[in-house]
Amino acid sequence: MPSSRSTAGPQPLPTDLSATDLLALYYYMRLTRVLEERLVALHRQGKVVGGLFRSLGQEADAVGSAYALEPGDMLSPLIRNLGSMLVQGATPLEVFRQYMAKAESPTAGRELNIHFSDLERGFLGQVSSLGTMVPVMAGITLYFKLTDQPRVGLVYVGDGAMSTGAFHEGLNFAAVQRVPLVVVCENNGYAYSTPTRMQTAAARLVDKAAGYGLPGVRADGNDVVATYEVTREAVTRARAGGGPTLIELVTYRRKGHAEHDDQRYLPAGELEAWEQNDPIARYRDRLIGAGWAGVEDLGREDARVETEVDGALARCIDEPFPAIGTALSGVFADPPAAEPEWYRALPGAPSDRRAGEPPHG
Amino acid sequence: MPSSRSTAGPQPLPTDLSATDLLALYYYMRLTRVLEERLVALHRQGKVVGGLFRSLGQEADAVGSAYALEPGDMLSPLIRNLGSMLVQGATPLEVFRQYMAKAESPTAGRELNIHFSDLERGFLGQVSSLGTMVPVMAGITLYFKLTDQPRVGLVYVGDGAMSTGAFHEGLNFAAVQRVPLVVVCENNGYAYSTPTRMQTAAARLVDKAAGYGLPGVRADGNDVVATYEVTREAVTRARAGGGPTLIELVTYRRKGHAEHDDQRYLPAGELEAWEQNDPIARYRDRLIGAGWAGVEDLGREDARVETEVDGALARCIDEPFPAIGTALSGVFADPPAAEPEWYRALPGAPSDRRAGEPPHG
Amino acid sequence: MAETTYLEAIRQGIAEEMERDPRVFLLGEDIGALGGPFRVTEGLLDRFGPTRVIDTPVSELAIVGAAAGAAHMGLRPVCEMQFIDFIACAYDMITNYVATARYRGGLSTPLVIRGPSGGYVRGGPFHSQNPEAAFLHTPGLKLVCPATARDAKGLIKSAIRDDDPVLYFEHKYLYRRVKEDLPADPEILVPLGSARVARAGHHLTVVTWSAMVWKALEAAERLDREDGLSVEVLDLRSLVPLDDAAIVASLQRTNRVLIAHEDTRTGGMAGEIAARINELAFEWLDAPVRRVCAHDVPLPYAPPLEDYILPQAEDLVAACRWLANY
Amino acid sequence: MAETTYLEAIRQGIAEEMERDPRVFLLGEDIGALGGPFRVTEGLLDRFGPTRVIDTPVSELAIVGAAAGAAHMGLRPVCEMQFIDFIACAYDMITNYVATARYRGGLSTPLVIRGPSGGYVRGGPFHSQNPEAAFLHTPGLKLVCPATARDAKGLIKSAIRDDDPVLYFEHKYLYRRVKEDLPADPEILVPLGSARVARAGHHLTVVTWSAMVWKALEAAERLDREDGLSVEVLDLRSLVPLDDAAIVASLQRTNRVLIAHEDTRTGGMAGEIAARINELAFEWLDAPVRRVCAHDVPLPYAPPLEDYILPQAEDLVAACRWLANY
Ligand SMILES: Cc1ncc(C[n+]2csc(CCOP(=O)(O)OP(=O)(O)O)c2C)c(N)n1
Ligand SMILES: Cc1ncc(C[n+]2csc(CCOP(=O)(O)OP(=O)(O)O)c2C)c(N)n1
Ligand SMILES: [Mg+2]
Ligand SMILES: [Mg+2]
Repeated sequence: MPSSRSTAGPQPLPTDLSATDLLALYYYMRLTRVLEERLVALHRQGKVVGGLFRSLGQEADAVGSAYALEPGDMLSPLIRNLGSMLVQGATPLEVFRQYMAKAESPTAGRELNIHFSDLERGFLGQVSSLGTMVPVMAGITLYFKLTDQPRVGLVYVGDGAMSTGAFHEGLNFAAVQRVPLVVVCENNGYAYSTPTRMQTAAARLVDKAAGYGLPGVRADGNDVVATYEVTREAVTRARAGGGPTLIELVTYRRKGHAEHDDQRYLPAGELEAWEQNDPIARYRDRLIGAGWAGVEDLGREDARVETEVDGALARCIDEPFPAIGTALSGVFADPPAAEPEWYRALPGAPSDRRAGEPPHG
Repeated sequence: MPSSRSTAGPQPLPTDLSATDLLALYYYMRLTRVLEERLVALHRQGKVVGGLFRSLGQEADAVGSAYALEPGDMLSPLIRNLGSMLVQGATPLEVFRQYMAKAESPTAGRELNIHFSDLERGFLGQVSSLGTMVPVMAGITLYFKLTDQPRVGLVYVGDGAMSTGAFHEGLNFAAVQRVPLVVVCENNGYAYSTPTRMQTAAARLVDKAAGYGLPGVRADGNDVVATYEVTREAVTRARAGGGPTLIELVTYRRKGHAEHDDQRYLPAGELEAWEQNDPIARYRDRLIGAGWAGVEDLGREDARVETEVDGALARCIDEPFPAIGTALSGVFADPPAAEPEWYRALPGAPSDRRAGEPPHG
Repeated sequence: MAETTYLEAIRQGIAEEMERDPRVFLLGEDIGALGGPFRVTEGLLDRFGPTRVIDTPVSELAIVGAAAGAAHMGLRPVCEMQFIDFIACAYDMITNYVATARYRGGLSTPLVIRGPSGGYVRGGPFHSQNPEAAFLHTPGLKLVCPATARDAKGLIKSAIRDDDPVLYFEHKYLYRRVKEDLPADPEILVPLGSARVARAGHHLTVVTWSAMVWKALEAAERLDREDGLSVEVLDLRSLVPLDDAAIVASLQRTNRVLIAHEDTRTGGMAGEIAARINELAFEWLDAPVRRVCAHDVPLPYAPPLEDYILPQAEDLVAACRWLANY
Repeated sequence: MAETTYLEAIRQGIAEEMERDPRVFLLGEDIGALGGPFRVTEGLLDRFGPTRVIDTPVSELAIVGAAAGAAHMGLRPVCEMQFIDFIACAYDMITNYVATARYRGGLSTPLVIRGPSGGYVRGGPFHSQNPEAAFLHTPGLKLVCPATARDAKGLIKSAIRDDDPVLYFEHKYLYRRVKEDLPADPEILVPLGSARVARAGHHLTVVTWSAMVWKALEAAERLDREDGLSVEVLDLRSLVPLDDAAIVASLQRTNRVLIAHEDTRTGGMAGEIAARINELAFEWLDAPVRRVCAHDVPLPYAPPLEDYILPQAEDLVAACRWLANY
């Protein structure tokens, strides 16, 4: 959601981004990274209840693409789209609470990591089954279309998730219905241990677009401005009734699939090469090199990130887990809660005796 | 399975087909049509137990593509691939028995219409869920690859079936594994009542090939020689280790989805236009025009078809349904049969009394 | 008042809800120009237009997934499975996404999935299924199976108005065979979770639903005539929520219960009911709870085989006699 | 003889069968270089090469479908679901294609689908499921759930040798927590369909399987100590085929039965067992058949919630006391 155009700095600003926007992109990428680093520490301390999934090296693709949305638009993230959720307004406090399964977490301790939603702020949490969110987001954007609202949806899929039937059915449905949905494929080289060439024989993932009758574009996923620009164009087309676009953002997952993954399957040197292509370092250099921001500006953003993350963590670290009684409510709207099982609410005596009869045996 | 090349006739024979092959293509197309016509009559008489699905107008695509296989190759047909199964050696007798649910039918009355298999002759019957046979044939051809046999598989999908997750997962799997599988998409304009443009936004179904990293070819599905030729090329490539090919054969379903379908959804004139493009009439004219066959040759094939179909029908029309006892066997290899339910094999008295105790109530 | 078939009752119910609530829309394969293979949605495209009657690609998973997304945003989608057997293709979406959405994240997902189910029509193994057991087990899904035209209408309307996902399994054998006089009342509503005594009796109870209700009534008639047995037939109508109270009340009157369903036995709904009866009313049982269900095989196509594998009225007669004599 | 974990026992069983029978091969996501997320297949790629340990795309439906095709041709594929929860994505292929293949067309389909199932590990709603009830119901599938290292090995070997499709649900909580001395005997085979008395007793029977066996043993121990109650624990090991005779025999000794499973209650396996007990041994019951199962909600992530929703040893203690006092 770019603010109005401005022209400060020696080089012209890229596309429709203002200096404020450029700093915001930096801020969100830093926030993603610092937040995840704190989570790593919490994970080592056993405070993160389940697994931890990093997006190290992918911050640009998440942040830049989400930044192309407007208020009222909706996105559905994947596990490596913490940055996208932060852009949409998810807070570090919420994220800490989720990972630590706190009572006050957005899902009240029911779901893990960043699997949480806020339709108001515009994000719909994923489920684990890969590909699922593509048809669901096709439905959300079908709603936009049916009700004639100029709103757009964005859904992420990994190189692995593109092999699922759900991806195929959902993208085809969206294409036929011409709903305002942008599909961003994050090609980060791996699905867990499986390299992209063992996931598909296609030369490029974006080659799938034509098979759905869609425009396809490919961009450098480690260039936050580029990810913003290609997504922005697709978002604009979608909003104008031009239907979905398939975007491939080429990036790299620098950490294992999850914290416990030692990446034994990586070819030698590959990781090191990508370390030289860190999206935050690259962007920082570019901001300074182009004169779009000063070292002090970035320092201010860095400090702000630290303060926010520290504040959020301090606030929730000692919060309690949810109370057990809460676990039974909300499977249905009606009835609002399930009964506790009989062996928990122990009846003093069997309640089903035939009146006046002696018990058996 | 073309026989050895010959050079009779004034025009040169197309590709590697002999005069005998050319007559065989004619024979199988006629056999398909006449067999289906008899089935229509039987259906009207209530002798066909379930639905009847015609391939009128699609005989060329079925027969020509299947004819490109060699002995030992395997295909999996769809409901409109009666012709393909006949090429592989399925007999009119089997088909009549299946439709009429006879005891002697290949599935002993368990499955309907052309849902039957013979791995020896090289056909694997479909199930109803569209798309299913693509992954299954990927597995059959994976077996060919793993055991280093120079055998090829061919699987059909409709324009409708291509929207299923099963198609996508199966084709992608086949492409990544580079198994010797040829995938023939029969674009017959409709999936039940749904025109292809409401099934996909792709300009051509064959445009999907690139997304799987596969070669794709498109051909006139009503030209039996063309369908043979494109399939033959793909089969040869597959056999040589070149992996799968996606073929689109453009044709038209001239009857409703099934016999009860009145095709109310067709735009005016469309059907009539395609009636002018009957694959058998076209091929007949071509055979005669090119001097590849004489009217008498074709008459002989016609007569042979009639005799064979009449003979098969006469043989099975009065055969019985299967005996009910057969219905319990063969869910598992072990145990070989299920027990009849208790209310069928009525026990004279309850068998579960506690020894020596009087019955309740 | 005119005689309304079970099929027309479904269509009427859908149309009335579409009329009443602009958020209701339909999606499915061939439901528009064709009106579906059985014509359940015939005429609705003309009446409500292509934004409320959406023909989709052959993609059950996407149909349900898209419905879920639209439902989160406040719409009320009604999905058709062309044959209910193909609901299997959307199994992951239904059980892992739709069923859990409210619990996981407070996402409201009011949608209906409906389609022709059931056998006795020579449909073979893939056009005859009763997939209730596959979904019964997943917390978060409601499940209804009407037997009469009135309930077909009343339940589809209640399903559409319900704030939770509802699977509505209509029986294709009943589509045109069952009819009744229905008042032209747009407020025929049958609450989810309430069973109906289809026939009162005091010697034993047959608990059943859908097409099997009619077989049970036929059996009860015959047992009355030939044996002087008074058989109560309880039509569950909803499987989730299940009307435990009605089952227990009937059992407390008759002390003998037969559970009858068309679906195969092992892992079917009857097991769940048998367990609940044990838990809620064991002491009232004067005979074991027994089941009459299809044999545990895929449903064969040939008429004698299908008739053998599926439960018939005479099987219910035999089972009731056994129970009465116990 | 060395201590072998449940996880190593599975790996050993697979490796031995691969050694013994060149038709056996593996396919699944990340089973090769990674060895799967839990390392069940670690080392097998190196040992047997990439034609027998095949890393696939993220495509559960294609994995199972391809396995079925290969199985028709005589191979013996073993498919891994990365977490068993994702078996839902292959539901149509398994229930409509694989399960029916022999019955429909005489197609032999000897394949195994295995993967980590079960909770108690803070896995949340999609990494903790026990999907047995979803498949129990489909004729044509066999279903096993080992509780011990010995059975883990013996059942995987029998499953691979079986001529029918077998779902093998291993419990991830037991992977490294359960170990035992196993003889280096390559012929440890546990027949499908045979239960095991995990602990003999005469006051009441707990029928259970998988991780719940250990909770039942813990409860039995405590009941012995604190109440002087002698509790028999019957470990079913196979759910299909089900060892009815073992259940009935135990019930005939104890006359009271508790069925305990980790999966949610409604529509779960316990219902089927309760119904069979009614049918086969009603007169031997001195108390109602009762169930201890998970509450009917998706499994939550927070430790206290997960612990509350899943059955625990103390729940079994309470339920056994209730039954003993009945
Ligand atoms: C349907 C399904 N199958 C398997 C898994 C297990 N799984 C979790 S993440 C993952 C790899 C995903 O790779 P990709 O889509 O490329 O996303 P990335 O992790 O690289 O962002 C797998 C196989 C799953 N979550 N869903
Ligand atoms: C998964 C699935 N969904 C729905 C159906 C119902 N159905 C049967 S045939 C058909 C249309 C098939 O169209 P297409 O694939 O183009 O094949 P065609 O009939 O044109 O040869 C449909 C929707 C089905 N068989 N399987
Ligand atoms: Mg990836
Ligand atoms: Mg078609």
